[in-house]
Amino acid sequence: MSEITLVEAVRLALARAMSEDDGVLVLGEDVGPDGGVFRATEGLLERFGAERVIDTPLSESLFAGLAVGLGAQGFRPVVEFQFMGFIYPAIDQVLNHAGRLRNRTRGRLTCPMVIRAPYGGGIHAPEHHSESTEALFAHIPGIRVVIPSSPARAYGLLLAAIRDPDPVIFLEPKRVYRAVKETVADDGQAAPLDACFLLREGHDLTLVSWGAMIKETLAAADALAESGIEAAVIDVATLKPLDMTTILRSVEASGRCVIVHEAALAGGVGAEIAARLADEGLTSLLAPVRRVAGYDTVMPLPRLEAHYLPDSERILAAARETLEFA
Amino acid sequence: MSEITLVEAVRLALARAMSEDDGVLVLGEDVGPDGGVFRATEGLLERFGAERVIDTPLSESLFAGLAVGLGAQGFRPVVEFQFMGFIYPAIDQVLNHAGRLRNRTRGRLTCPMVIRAPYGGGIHAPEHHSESTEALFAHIPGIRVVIPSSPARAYGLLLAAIRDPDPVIFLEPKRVYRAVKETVADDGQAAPLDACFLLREGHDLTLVSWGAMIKETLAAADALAESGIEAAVIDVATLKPLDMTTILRSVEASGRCVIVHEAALAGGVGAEIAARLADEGLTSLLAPVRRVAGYDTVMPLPRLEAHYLPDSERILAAARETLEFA
Amino acid sequence: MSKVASFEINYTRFLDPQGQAVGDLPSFAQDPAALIELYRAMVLTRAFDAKAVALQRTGRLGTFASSLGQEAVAAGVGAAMAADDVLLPSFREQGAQFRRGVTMTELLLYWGGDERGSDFAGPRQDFPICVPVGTQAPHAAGVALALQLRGEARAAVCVIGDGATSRGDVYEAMNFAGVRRLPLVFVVNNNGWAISVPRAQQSAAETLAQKAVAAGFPGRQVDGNDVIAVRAVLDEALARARAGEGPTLIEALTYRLSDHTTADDATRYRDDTEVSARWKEEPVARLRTYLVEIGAWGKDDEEGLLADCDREVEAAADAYLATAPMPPSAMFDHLYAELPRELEAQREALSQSSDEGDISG
Amino acid sequence: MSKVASFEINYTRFLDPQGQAVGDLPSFAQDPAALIELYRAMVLTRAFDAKAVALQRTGRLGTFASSLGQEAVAAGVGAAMAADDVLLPSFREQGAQFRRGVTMTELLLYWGGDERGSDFAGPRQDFPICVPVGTQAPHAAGVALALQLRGEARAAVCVIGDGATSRGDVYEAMNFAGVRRLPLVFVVNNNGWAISVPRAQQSAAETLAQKAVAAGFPGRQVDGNDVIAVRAVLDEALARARAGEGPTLIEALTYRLSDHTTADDATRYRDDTEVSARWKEEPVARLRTYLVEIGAWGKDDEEGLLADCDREVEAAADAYLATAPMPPSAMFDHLYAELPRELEAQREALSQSSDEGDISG
Ligand SMILES: Cc1ncc(C[n+]2csc(CCOP(=O)(O)OP(=O)(O)O)c2C)c(N)n1
Ligand SMILES: Cc1ncc(C[n+]2csc(CCOP(=O)(O)OP(=O)(O)O)c2C)c(N)n1
Ligand SMILES: [Mg+2]
Ligand SMILES: [Mg+2]
Repeated sequence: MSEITLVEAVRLALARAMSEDDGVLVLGEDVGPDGGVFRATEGLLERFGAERVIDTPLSESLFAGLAVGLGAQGFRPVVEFQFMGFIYPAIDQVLNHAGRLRNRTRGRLTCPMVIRAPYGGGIHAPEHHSESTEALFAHIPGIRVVIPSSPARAYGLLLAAIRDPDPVIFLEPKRVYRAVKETVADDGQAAPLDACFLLREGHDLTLVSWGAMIKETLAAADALAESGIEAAVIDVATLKPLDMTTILRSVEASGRCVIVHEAALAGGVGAEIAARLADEGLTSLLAPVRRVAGYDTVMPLPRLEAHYLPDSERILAAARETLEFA
Repeated sequence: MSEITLVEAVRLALARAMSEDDGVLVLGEDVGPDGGVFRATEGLLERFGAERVIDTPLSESLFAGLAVGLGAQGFRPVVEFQFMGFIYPAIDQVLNHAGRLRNRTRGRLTCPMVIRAPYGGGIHAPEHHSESTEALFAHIPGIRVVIPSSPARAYGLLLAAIRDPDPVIFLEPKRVYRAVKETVADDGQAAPLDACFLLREGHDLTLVSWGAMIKETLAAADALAESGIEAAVIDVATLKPLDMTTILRSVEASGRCVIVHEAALAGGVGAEIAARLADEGLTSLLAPVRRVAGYDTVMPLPRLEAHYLPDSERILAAARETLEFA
Repeated sequence: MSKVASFEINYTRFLDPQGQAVGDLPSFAQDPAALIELYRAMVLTRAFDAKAVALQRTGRLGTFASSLGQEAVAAGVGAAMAADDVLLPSFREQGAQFRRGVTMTELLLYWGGDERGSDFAGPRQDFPICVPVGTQAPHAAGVALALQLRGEARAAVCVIGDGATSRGDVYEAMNFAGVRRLPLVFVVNNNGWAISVPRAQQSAAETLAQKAVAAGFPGRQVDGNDVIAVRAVLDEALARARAGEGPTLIEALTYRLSDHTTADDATRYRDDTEVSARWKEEPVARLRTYLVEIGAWGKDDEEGLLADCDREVEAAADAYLATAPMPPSAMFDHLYAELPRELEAQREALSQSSDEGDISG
Repeated sequence: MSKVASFEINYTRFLDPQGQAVGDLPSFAQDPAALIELYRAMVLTRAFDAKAVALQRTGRLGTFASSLGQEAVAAGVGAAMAADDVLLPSFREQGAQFRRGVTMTELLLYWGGDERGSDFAGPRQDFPICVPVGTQAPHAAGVALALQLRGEARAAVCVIGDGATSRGDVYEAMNFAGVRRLPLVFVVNNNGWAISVPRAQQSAAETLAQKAVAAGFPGRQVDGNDVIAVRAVLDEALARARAGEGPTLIEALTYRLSDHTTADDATRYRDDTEVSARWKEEPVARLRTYLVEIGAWGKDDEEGLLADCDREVEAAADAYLATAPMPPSAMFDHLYAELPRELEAQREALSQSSDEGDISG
């Protein structure tokens, strides 16, 4: 057991899944000798061979459909999209096929597949490399959307995603790839795909977030704690299906909620959470549900990206307003 | 002035826009001699010629990008996707280019383009022909998403969309195409792209909807009126950007809101509206905000589709619960 | 300037439109029984199509895509494939599907709006009908890769239309198949039209077979109204695939004698004269003429066959019409392997509202 | 079996890797001044690339894609295009962009993370750099269609990489260009690699030029390290386009001597020996050798040119570094022609939080 980064945890989970199950394949651009542009697949080619670690042509429209075919044949393909900015040609296949195949064939054909992609901003990447568009997938029936925020959760959630019999979109916050280290036991333990993680207890306020924003959210919670305010921090982790039970329970206690995500505000996954609070949680709410999110603008290039991305200051400001609301 | 259907209104607006502006082009599959599979472009080829009414190869990944190039060159392409189920290959271009080109070139190149597509269920159509996925577009910055619900609004909104200097996704509820007739003056008057339509005043409850669900929603409002309850009915029409002012004003008065859409519940556009209510409208809310929507399942084939689609019964049930909440 | 590469596209035909053999027939076709089997398959398909159209016209079936005039493509594909090959059809290959064990009742259920129609009791690995044009091509590449990785001597067959050849994902699948030398046969069912768009407006390529040139594997043309040629060319391509020699693209030249679907009215965009000319080349009469000429088929055979087909089709239609719809909550079945807790409330709500409300499909 | 179509791909080269003319040069190349102009363009591009890499290495620029070794493709494209043609580049055609009037400062701003870098003061209709591989091909088809519809004798040039040829949207754009005979030239900047994926794994097609066969228009190969050949083949293709004869695809064979970008480490996946072998074919020395041999270039010219390039590049870098970032609220500018009311509150919030908070880009 050693301290590893999130990207190392991804690699560890991939290797674990591949060694446990011969049907697990890794496909994508530059996943072979290069080991992936973020090195998430480094060493897998050497260890598992070119039959299981497959460098594909530059064909994103193909990838998800290829995985559907492999999945229907009983393989468990894990396809890497190099950046989320290049994942959109896959939506057609995910929506029209991967998420439906089991249902439309009444369980005859299934798609045990994982689509992995680094996503999000904060690393001064080139144009189209920093967006967060998880909401596009979270609206699609029949699939799961999972976002880890720490090395340990990345390991457990990715194992779960690969073992899951249905399609999973697994989005990795690249800003966190190397930002933190954590002890991760390579014990093959999967994390649940139907539950949020309560990272911090607190009865004054509920902060809900995922991905790279967890760090900012925890920082805000720390700052609040200094002034005696105890904020619960929930890492949603699985955005679809959404574990509202955990969120509702926390908000029942706190009465106040701030949701934080990097993606553009309008129609982000925060909207769904807030909408559920406006329905099932309304009677608990003591203050308006605030969302701290990216603006509804094009994600700016690096010179302005820090102004776009929510940070602990903005979270704190929203939290304070929420707490002061009476 | 005569009574026309929604699809005729679409055709009228297309013809009007084409006769007013030589730069308006119509492109898509079967838009030429066939006049579109729903006949929305019928007669345009004869009237405006093959240079302006262009049958394309079966290449949906191309369409939006083609429109970007045409738009950048000063044309105003109107591209028909035959059904919304086949629009997904366009998301890449809409998100990565159409919605960004103006911003990323600081106004140098722009995309005055319209993507039209019939959408929604209720006509017993084949697989993949009945989905409602407007939420995927409503999350994309830099574009507009517009859905008419009546012939007159279809005419005015489509004219506005074509004249608009930015990309517009224009989704036509095919269930309404021939369901109602309305007097529409071909007067070239555009409807606003930044305002909801208040179809019915009412202070007891606010019903918010769009597209084919407007009919069901109005029917529910009628039924409520019979028991003395006055429900406001708002046709959102432009889902992005969203005119929350009108919705908030109504909910301030009524304190109760039910949102109705055909699309799957989770992450539908109803979520954004409810989320805004949970924030800016919270203090007005006297009851939980209910959403009556499609289930988070794959849209079933025709034999079960009526069970999937919200209808006035379901709306009424939710409305009654909302009204009874104390 | 120097030449660095060159390519050619060849065309295969054994029976001309008049049902006359041009050159020697392939060996399988020396046996009249084999030809009669192909003939029966085509006639059955035509009977099915007619029945399905009739059901649609009388409000008892949804939109339906007839394969009238194209029966030889499906029959040839169906006959050439081994049982353990995998078929990834478009939506006009019912003839091939029947041969593979998909039942008529299943396909009627499908077009009648019931998901159970894609739960084939027969060929469990075959893909269901694919409506979004060409999107089954990536699946075919995935299936073929699976077969290859397992080292099995099986092949996948992906049938697409002429219109589908313009789709980028079809091209991507072909290109990938070339790179990996996949055991995959692409059949382009070129019926001259993609709804109202004629072949010439679909691509400036002289043949659709040459789409394979871009992907680095052989492409060939075949007379798609000559079931012997279709079967023979498929046989060769499947043998290549099974032998690890990689993919083949086969362009079968045929003609859509029917409307695009029951929702279409082809008179809006094509001349009747074109259609009547093409009736002279249709595959069923062509093979029948040949069979009759070689003395392998007669009036009684024909009458018996038509009666058989009629019986079979009627029985299938009856079974379809007698199948009650699934309960509404079935839409939550098979959504995931296990329904997420989150969705239980929705299923519950549906069950309630569908019991209470007055909603009939 | 009968042959129904055949195709060939030809290859053009005028200067061999040793800088020796093979056969007669095209007429423009008889004029040393024209060749010197091409040479200057290549040297300037190389100087710019070196500077940009240096800026990146010292933390003053974002990820950058050098065109080291590929300068002839960009120079040839830039020289062949008319000012009123429209360029739709990928992200490695800075040499062509400079020639068209894009400034070095603009491109540095772009790679430095500032949108103003795509607001070209010079070629107003040219498209900006395109990062999502191949997605500019549909734009190019749209631009070319616009030029055609207006009946203008102008052409669009779309440059893509070898990797991009595997993209479905590139294929769809090519197929459409073929159908409409668009005034469009596709240049495949085949540098042998798509990051770590070698050309052979990208497609089984023997040449990338033959991708055009699938779209029904001519494809040809050219020595992409021979700027004379690139320019000559482009000239012909552009003339064809302007004359209404339709699109051409040109595969320029070159080699990426640098890492893919500054974020890449090519030693992970390719042998140094391959790279050193390819250094012997690089375009700048090749043309210089020829110029020196015909007496059109000397040591002083070279020194002068290098000094000029250096000055120009440094000045551009200084101007870039001196450009202050836009105010944060600029992200709301040019989002729509007019900012929707709905978004005013967001812009307001941003202005407030960026004044208050401690956020530096
Ligand atoms: C991606 C997609 N776009 C559009 C449609 C609507 N549509 C159904 S069939 C068809 C034409 C298909 O033509 P072709 O591939 O030649 O097959 P055919 O119908 O002639 O058998 C179209 C445009 C669709 N089903 N899928
Ligand atoms: C659609 C898409 N997928 C992946 C990437 C990541 N990526 C950037 S460049 C590149 C390789 C491009 O190869 P090629 O087309 O040969 O151009 P080159 O970089 O060699 O000039 C990849 C995979 C991208 N930018 N866009
Ligand atoms: Mg066809
Ligand atoms: Mg390359």
